[in-house]
Amino acid sequence: MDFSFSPEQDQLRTQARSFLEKRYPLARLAEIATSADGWDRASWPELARLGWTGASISEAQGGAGLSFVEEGIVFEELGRALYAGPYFSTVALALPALGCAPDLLAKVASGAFTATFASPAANASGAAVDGRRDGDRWLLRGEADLVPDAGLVEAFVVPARGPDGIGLYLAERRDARPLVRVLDTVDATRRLARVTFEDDDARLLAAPPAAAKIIAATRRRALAALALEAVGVASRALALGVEHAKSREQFGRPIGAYQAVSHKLADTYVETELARSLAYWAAWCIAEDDGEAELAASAAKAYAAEAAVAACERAIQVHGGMGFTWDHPLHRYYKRALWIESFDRSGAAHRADIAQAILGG
Amino acid sequence: MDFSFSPEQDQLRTQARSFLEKRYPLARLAEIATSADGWDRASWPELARLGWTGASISEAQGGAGLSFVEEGIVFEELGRALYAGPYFSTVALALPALGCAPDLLAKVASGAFTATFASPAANASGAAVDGRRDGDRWLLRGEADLVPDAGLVEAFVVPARGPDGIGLYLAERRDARPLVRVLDTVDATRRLARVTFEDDDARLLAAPPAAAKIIAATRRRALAALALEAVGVASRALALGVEHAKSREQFGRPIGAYQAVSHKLADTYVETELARSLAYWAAWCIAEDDGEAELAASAAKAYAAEAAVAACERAIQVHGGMGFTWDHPLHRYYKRALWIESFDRSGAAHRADIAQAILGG
Amino acid sequence: MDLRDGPEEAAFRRTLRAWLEAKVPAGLRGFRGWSGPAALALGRDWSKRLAEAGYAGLTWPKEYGGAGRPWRYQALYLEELARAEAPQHLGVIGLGMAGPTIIAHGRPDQKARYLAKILSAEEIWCQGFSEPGSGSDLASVRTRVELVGDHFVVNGQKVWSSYAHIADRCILLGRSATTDEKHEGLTYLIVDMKSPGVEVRPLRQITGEAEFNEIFFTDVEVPKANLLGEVGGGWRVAMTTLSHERGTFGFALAGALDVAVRKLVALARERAGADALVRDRVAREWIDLQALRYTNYRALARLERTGVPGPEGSVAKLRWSEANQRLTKLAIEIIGREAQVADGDGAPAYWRHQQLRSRGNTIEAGTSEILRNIIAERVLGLPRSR
Amino acid sequence: MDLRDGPEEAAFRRTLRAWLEAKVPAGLRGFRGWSGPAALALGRDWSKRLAEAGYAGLTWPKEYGGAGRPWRYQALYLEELARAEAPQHLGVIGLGMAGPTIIAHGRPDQKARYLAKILSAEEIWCQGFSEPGSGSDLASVRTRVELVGDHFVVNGQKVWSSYAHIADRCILLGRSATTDEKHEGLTYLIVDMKSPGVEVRPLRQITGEAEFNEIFFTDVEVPKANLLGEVGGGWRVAMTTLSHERGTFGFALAGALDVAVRKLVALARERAGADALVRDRVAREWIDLQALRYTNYRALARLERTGVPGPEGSVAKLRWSEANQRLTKLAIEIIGREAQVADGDGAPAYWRHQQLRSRGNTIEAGTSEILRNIIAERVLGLPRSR
Repeated sequence: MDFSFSPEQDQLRTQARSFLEKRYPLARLAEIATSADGWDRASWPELARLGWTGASISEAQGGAGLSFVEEGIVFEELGRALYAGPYFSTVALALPALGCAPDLLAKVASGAFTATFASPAANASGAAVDGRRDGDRWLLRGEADLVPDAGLVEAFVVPARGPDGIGLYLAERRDARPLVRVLDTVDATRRLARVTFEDDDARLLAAPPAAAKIIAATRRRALAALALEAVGVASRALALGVEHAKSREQFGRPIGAYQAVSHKLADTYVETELARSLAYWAAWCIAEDDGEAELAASAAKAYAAEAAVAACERAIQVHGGMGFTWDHPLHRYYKRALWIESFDRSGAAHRADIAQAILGG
Repeated sequence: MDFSFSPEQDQLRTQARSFLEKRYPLARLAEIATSADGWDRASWPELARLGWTGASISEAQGGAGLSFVEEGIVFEELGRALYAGPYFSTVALALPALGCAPDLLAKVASGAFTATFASPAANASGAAVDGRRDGDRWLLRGEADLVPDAGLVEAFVVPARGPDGIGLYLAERRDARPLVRVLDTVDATRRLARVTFEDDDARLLAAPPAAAKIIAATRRRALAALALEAVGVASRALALGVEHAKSREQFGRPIGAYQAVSHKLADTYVETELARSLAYWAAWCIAEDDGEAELAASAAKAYAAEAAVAACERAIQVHGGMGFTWDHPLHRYYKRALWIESFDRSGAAHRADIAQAILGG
Repeated sequence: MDLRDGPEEAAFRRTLRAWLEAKVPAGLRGFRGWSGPAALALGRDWSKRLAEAGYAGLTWPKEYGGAGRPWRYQALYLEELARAEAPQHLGVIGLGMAGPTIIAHGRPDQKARYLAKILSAEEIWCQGFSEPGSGSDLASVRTRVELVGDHFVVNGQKVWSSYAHIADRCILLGRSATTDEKHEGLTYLIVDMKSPGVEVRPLRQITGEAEFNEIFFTDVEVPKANLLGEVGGGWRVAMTTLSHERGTFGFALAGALDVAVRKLVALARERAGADALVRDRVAREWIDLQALRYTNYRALARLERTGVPGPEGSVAKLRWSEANQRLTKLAIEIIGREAQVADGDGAPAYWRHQQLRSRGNTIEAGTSEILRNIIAERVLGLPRSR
Repeated sequence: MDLRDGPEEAAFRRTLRAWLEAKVPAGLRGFRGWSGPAALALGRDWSKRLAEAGYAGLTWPKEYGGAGRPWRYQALYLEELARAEAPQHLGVIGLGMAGPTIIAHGRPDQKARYLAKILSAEEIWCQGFSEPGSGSDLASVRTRVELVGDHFVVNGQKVWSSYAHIADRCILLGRSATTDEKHEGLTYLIVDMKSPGVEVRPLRQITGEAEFNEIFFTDVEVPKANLLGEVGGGWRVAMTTLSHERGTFGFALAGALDVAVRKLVALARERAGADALVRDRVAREWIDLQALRYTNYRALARLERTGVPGPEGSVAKLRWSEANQRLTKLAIEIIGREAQVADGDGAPAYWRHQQLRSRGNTIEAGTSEILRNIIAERVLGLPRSR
């Protein structure tokens, strides 16, 4: 029984924090969010060099041979820095399916390959895409919607209905195919897109019924990753709120001396710590393939997303009018928190799953 | 459009407040609650003399010929004073059915007659009591549970299943029949009892289908009356909390100077005022037999009960350890608030009814 | 106590409702803000029509061009406007704040000069109270007002000023002297927004829109005649402005909430009809709306009896803001992931905008923290928390 | 990071679980308080058995009769105790507060005199800190401690003292001098509860039970040898007592919450299995429990690394108290009107008692307001709010 990080893991966090703080000071957030791609593309090889893209890929395949616990540390720190880029898509959403294509893992580790998961609603496990065999190729036809980072990646992992049921396919992006229409979404740092397949070439990664297992594992990873990201978002919002409460004066005192402010921030601290505990628990369960992984991931995502939203809302309130302006970075954290909350399903839906597990019925 | 009380109504309130404050200072609450009956029986003729028991009974029948709005003022003030006695039972629960027996109305107005409503669960509209004709008499058999003030009253209005469906019967208490077993309940100022009928004599007040209408009207009155009572409870709890926050010092200042205390009390004030508005709306609807009466009574009861519970909880918290002791009067207010909340059904059930009305489905 | 309209009220409501049904321009129904010159032209025209039909200045005395009606008519007016999803008169700052302040503190020549043009929307007003350094703490304003010869010179910065980008005049609270008691030494001026040295910069919000503005004053000359009240007596004048803001403010808020709850009910019916959790939350919002509505009626009765707005204005603002935040969030939860998409005319984009905008509700026009202070101190008599 | 028990931990847990299954007396399972002489006799016997089996003072150094184990064993012990619904050792004040304070500040003769009897439950301790006038503000205690010849004389009143009605000794914080800085001038004594002039009066709570006591001290003579620390140095000693209280307090709370959630789940299954609102709320409580549990594990890892309890103790107390209030209320809501009945052995009376009792949770052992202050000031570094 030891719920603490190893010195190596602590070091990974320190490294991540310091790299991201230097490279992405708050002042740069607006620039990146309003850029054409919404991504500082030059950062990707560096993320690979730091060992983050291949953290859980085996050393034989060019990775670091670590686990989801280490990836979790990276997710939390990327959330804290509001990193925009296909790390979540590649490492949380695509990696489980890419495990079926060992040739690609080395490319992920080296930073040469990014991908996302293109399901009909970016979260459902069903499929509105059809896969059809054409000689020794597979062709995909159909539409996936609200696909994260679709405009940024080289390939799509696609759950599609083939002759024997739902399989997982890989469609690489070539000659502007498949068609990607990036939508105007609230969180400009993690955009969503509609992806249309019109007999686009694909490679079968996993046939049914193996595909279903990978889809379930993908969902658990995604939920846990977002819980960790939410913890990063919440703790940054808390830090901004605390900083402001110490320096802003009204009626001759720093506003942090008023309990209406300080107790709000104390509540954010408490909820962030509880969310952190749940998120680390979920990360460990996933790393160990523990039997509680599904429940832990659901609980962590539901709780941490709501905690992050509340943390940002309280931070905005503490900042007063200033926190409500476009120029202040807080709204970008808030919008990411709302993005996380909306992914997969609402907290209420996760709680319904948990109730099912503990109450039956 | 005038949502204010008339000078006569204001005067009624002033009279009620001053009578009750003099007669029932906080210091007397424990004495009454721990007495055998839990009721200062000598007060009843005075309530009658003040015109409260007959407020809405016509002048021809010895009443004041006023409306439920005036009764509402009395309910609110009785709640504020935590009056223990069968006013709620007689005036809210029994009076609609007693309207079918004009001879009894004069006795209610004069204070010579009290009654309660004995349904199977003190709130359901069904019946677990059977009524059977025996010559020119009716005999009741069955059990009613959680009947308010059953140990105090002279008679029971009983919904019972007769040959043609559910009717309303009046069973007067004679020679220790029907059998009343007063339960050990949390709120000692409004006790509940199990009432067992074993071929006890009764008089038919309303046959089906008229009885159903009276039962529905009784429920509306009861909900509105309890909403008003809850407002009285909440405002007294608020007053106690404010008083304590002004005088109790910690760290060299009155605790009311800390926002953790003052904002709690401000929230109680806000919720109490909103509850008051809903309760007065419901009272007016009932007095005018308005089409919105049912919705208003449900909304007011659901909201005011929860507001009163929260008001007491905040007041206890503001009082610290002292508010948690048996000797402090706050717990008696709290227990009444919980009693009110549990009557009929929970706030969630009322909200489900309201959702049905506005959302359909 | 009678919750029904009296005969005269019913007639007023009937006439107004019919008038609104006939006259509200399609482009203004359910509008989101006076941005863009086209909307602005429509807005000026709409305001002029409202004035011509007698709906501007309903409670202003007749001698100043108002209708001289009791407060209840302003309440009825706001209810019907909300019901029709019609925009308010463009000159709300003039009608609700500047005008009543001029009526209370202005000289006859000031009344003659300004009041009629407020009603007709010929001149639009804005408010110059808040500053970057003084949000909740109004008495700490630092914009300098110096008397130099026959005019005042104004230097400083104001913020959170609605309508400033289209306004002709500004009611400004500035500091004319440094005093120990910071409520003294304040001076209240009427500033011509076309004066040299006035610069308005729109302030972009979390929604991406710019509904508020910053105003920069650099050596702006203001004629002595534009002084309202006394030099150094600005605090008292400003209090008149703020107390009028709270007069029937609650009705505008309950009106807006009424529209929002009706839209929420429609959304829930369409997308989450069977979800018990959604049903419970919708019912809560409906109950809260009724509670706010009837609290307003009680406030109105008191206002008509005493002439002084009660604490219900603070109650209404506090609860409306929190209700609006809750219900817009419920709406985006009902919509689900689709609410991430910001463009389009449908429910997702509408509710997303409303939800983001709602975060300002607990900050603008008195933060929830300050409102709770006001209730604790002025209503409950608790000691000052600062 | 490994959330599984290590081999030694697993063995400890297995042994303890089996021992508890065999040894917990029926009359003590799920007990509600040490009231009545029969329960008390059972409790003393039970505590002695715990001590004999080596489960008292798990983290105390071996030289003082403890097991000298790392903190995790105390956590395991509390988890298993909760799981078995077994009562704690009767001498929790001695084991968790008085003992560690004596170990830290006591003289050798004091250690020899008191520690062993704490472990064996031969002597039960209580705490004399809170006073009617000083609840949250401990440094304002007014109980007088005067040195007269070779003994101290104590006069004053203490309140909220659990176990005082059965206690042999009391750790008392009193005022020996009036000083400008109120944290100075405090003195910490060990008082024999059998001394003349000590009077204990049970304090009846909202539930009707008397779990706490008032203690009145009238000219009570305390030998000089019973001084802990220095005269005037009591504050520092008291801080040791309180910091130890927070050591593995969180585990006891999470254990209690675990039992409560399991009972809630059973109740909901039985009475409200299909109610979506109840299901959502039960799931929330289950999630909160896991959050508290794993926060405790993080706190434990930190405590073992640094030896100092982190802020998680305050977090756990704050959240447990609110969770317990919410879930007991949910239970009585599920039960409905039947929960008005106070007598009987069934679910209604049980949950009603728990629900009323829970109102004290946010007050006792540090009010929620003080805990939020502590987090704001000590963890977040915000300015003092007082």
